[in-house]
Amino acid sequence: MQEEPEQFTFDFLTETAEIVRGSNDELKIKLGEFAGPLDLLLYLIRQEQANIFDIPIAKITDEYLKYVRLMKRLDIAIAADFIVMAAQLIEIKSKMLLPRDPSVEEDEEIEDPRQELVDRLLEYEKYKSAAEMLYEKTTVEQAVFPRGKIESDEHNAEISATVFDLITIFQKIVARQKDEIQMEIHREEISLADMIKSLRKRIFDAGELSVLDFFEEMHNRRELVTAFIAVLEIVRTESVKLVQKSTFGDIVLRKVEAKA
Amino acid sequence: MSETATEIKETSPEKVARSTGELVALVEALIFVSDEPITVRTLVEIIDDDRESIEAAVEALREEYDGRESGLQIREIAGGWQIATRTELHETVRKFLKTRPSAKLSLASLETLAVIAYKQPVTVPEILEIRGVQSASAIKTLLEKRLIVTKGHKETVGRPMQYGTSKEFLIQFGLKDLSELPSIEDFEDLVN
Amino acid sequence: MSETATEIKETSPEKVARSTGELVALVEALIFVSDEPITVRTLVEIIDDDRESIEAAVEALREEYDGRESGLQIREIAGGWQIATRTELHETVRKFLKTRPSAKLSLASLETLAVIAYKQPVTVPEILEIRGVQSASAIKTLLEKRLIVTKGHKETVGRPMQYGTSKEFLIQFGLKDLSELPSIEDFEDLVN
Repeated sequence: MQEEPEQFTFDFLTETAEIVRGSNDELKIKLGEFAGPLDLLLYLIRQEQANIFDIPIAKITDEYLKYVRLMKRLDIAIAADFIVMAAQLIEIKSKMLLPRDPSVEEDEEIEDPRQELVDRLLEYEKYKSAAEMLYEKTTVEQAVFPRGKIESDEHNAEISATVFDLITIFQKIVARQKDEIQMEIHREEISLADMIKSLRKRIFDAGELSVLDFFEEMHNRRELVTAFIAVLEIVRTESVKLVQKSTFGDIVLRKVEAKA
Repeated sequence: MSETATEIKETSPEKVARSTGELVALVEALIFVSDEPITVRTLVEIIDDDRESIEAAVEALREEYDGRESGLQIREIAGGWQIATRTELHETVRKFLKTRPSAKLSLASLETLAVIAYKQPVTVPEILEIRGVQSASAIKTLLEKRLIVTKGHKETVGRPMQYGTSKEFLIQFGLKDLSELPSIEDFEDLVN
Repeated sequence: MSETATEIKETSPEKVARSTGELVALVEALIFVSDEPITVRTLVEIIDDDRESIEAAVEALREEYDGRESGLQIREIAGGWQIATRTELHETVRKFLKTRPSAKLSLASLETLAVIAYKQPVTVPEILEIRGVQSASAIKTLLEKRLIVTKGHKETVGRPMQYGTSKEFLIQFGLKDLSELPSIEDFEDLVN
């Protein structure tokens, strides 16, 4: 990289890109669509209608850098991986420009500086196609529906949420509370027994209660911990179950209807 | 199947000979009540008949569903059998359930999932190698959606966690098993 | 409404005439996906056809189910229609439902199991310390399900019993050995 020729260093901010078509937003969406630097490269190669085994590296590198610069201008967070690829392209480009070593025999195999990149692109493209295949499969699958709930599902439905889910939600709230600068209000410490009592009343009055809402009512971490334990305890001891409507969705405490 | 059934094979004395019709009815009822795809093995265990007869009953049931102008289908998925609505009816069904097609996975997540599906068990650095871009947030999404699971540590420097696809993956992508995925080499031909 | 249906009432122009077969299929799919018995009124609304045709389709469907030697039945209950298994098959269905995995653990059990898995060998007071609540019934459940085993007494005051995970635990969670359990650090990179 050190012998990198002067003309291949770019100022990302000053160079203008000519590829701007339509509104910025449109382009933003388009640029955001690239799943990574290899994806972008494949797109550029196809746009140039270039042969992947004989990539016009100077042209493609220029185009690539234009895109990256544009992404920067449009405030699109550029993954470090895009920059790494830019550096690699520049390196390949400079290697291609180096005069041939005269000591090397004419017929001797000289490794093409592009070879490694070509291999990676070909490998990547397979998985890109596989991703498209998966997309089609899941689209078809979304047109098929399983049966609705039947009575016997209920007997089995203990809890659909895992500890991981609950802990995730709990952690989220603790983190949020930590950020909030709160007036230190001295209030009577609420005991676990009282917390369970009020929680029970609310669930049984309303039929169900959002765990998230309940946690958010707490004024400090100590109360939050008490509230958390109260939830666990009430699920364990009372005819209350935890229901989660979707993975990582809100968890609801629900009164279990007595079966006749 | 009926050949073996008529044989001596009287190991369990309570076992009563069942007609094919009865077996088909039992198989249908069990596939229906099961809240996830039910395996032939479980069917054999519960109905307590020989595997061949059960398999024939499943097949007969499937043909029956295909034969009548039905709103439902019997299908093999994630290693088991399931009853589900027919694809053609999705518009009306969706209208009733008021669901929209669930949030599509991002391109990054789909690519990551493709790499995991084909390379499993695979580590984060290996995925990076193929995709050329960090995949942490995609992996997190896939874990949250339970499409992938951890598959233990790889015995290499740093003992990175390995990932593989889950049963949920098979269900959501309508696959019987992983072997139903086209080979990755098939995509190579497609590309060039 | 059936009287008015034959009137002009061509308000929705896209409404296509559906064959009886199509209607039956739609009715079947909707009854199937509904969580609760579905009323004819709802069927009419969703399928957007006249009540008479829908009623005829429901009747045709019921007859079809009765006619074939099926494991399922269409029945009217609480003012709506539902699909259910046939009464005669209840013995087998019940047998299946009973064996069905209560692999789904309660939250208390899962938490306790997680603590035991990561802290083993661990005593009841230590679990209490971590979880903040009594875990006696959870431990009982886990022992019954053979997910945990006793690991001898801890040489401390009161010599409390220690617990650890079992071989069954490894099997059920698809782990070769305990070293395959993911650690908190494994997910650290993903979260940030």
